[in-house]
Amino acid sequence: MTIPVTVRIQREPFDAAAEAKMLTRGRTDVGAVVTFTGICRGSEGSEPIAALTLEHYPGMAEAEIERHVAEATSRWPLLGVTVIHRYGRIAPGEDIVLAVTASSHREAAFAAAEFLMDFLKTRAPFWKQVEAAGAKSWVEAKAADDTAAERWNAPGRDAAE
Amino acid sequence: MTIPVTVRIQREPFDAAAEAKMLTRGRTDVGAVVTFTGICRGSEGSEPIAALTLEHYPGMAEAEIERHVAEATSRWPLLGVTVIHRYGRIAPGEDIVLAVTASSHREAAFAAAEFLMDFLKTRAPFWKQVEAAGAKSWVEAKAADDTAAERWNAPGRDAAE
Amino acid sequence: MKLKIRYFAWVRERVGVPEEDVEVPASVRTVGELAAWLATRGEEYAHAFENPKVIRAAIDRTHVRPDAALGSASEIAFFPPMTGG
Amino acid sequence: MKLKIRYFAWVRERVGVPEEDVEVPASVRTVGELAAWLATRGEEYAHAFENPKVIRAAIDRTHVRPDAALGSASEIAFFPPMTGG
Repeated sequence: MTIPVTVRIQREPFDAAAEAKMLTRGRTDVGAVVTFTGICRGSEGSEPIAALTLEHYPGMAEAEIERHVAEATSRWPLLGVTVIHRYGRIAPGEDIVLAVTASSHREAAFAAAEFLMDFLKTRAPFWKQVEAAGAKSWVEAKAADDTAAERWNAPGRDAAE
Repeated sequence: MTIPVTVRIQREPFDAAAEAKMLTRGRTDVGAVVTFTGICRGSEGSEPIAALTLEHYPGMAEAEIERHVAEATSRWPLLGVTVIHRYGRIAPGEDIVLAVTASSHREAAFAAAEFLMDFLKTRAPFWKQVEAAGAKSWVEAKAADDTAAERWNAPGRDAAE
Repeated sequence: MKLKIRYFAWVRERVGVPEEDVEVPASVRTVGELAAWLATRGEEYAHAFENPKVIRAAIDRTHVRPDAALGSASEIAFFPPMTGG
Repeated sequence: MKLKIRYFAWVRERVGVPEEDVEVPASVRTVGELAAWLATRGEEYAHAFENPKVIRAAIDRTHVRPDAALGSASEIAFFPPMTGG
């Protein structure tokens, strides 16, 4: 079955509600929609930050996300997936990333949204730079994010669980 | 810490996007928002349905959801929670239930939203009646929903995992 | 002991009323005993409570098990397993 | 062998250019060997590749490990661990 899949890398803000609506409009097979929105926080640890700047690898970012969306649709009975990742300068309070999953039932929608976010964190070629107190520094990758992504490789972690 | 918590039982439709916005507006400590929307499907199994009618236990429904929201906020570092559950007649394609969780990080927001939905399914005093082919019948509780709720009672299932 | 008893979903449909005030004998001490006693009140009650295993109960709007004591409860509710969400 | 090499994040900052076309000796057969060879091209490269363990690579926009053969690759990228999402 072909399901609606949208993957976009863009500088502009997105409208999470409009994107979620697009996955359900005019159909009555969707019973569950999970929307994850990642937002730029105003501090990293205890340090206030002025902004994040996201760099990405054009072409590869889309391809890598599309691969993981394809894997998600093969693992869970999804009825639609939308992933949007912004790049460029993003101020505290602004959205960074959106993942929307639609399915007949909640388990698949939740699992697929978590799966996609875990892989976006560790495999999608984006890099965050923090602007704080006039200085810029690159965000370091977190071991916890690797661990979160690895759990999906454990035997039995799929639609059958 | 007191966080914004909204629990509403209502006949009217809700605006998922506006509810999610309310949890993040004017603050920069939220890094992750998970929005779950449960929608009335147009069929149960292979049978087309005309509508669902949701009956609830006024007073207890609010109290029971508030108890589970309180448990969620004690388990995970949440920054806001909104749960809205509709009752009355709901047509295919219409929203039934909304759970929104906000946190600094995605793990807590995802876990709390799933936790709340698992308990709404099995503990909140709502009952669905299906209208199909002119006849009405009560939806039977699913063992899978009980299993989903029970997993939160396993040792170690908390904020530390 | 006078109790307000509420019924929901198909328990309500079978009993025929959404709620009623009932004078319960003092010998009825638990929620399970109350369900069994209600089942003796007529055909519609017998039908509603024919399978005690699928009946859930709440005392004063809190879920309880069948062995829960009625104590000083003011409102008891009986209903099928929940199907919300 | 002529290759387009791209750099991202602090690897790009240290190298000083976002991409370049480089003539790579035939003896360089894997991505790891390419990183080691690049590190010999000057101080800025030595700095960028000083800790091979934290350098990630892609061949033609697909993640690869250091032992991946360059084969007929046309674009190789080096970057730190990803921090998107």
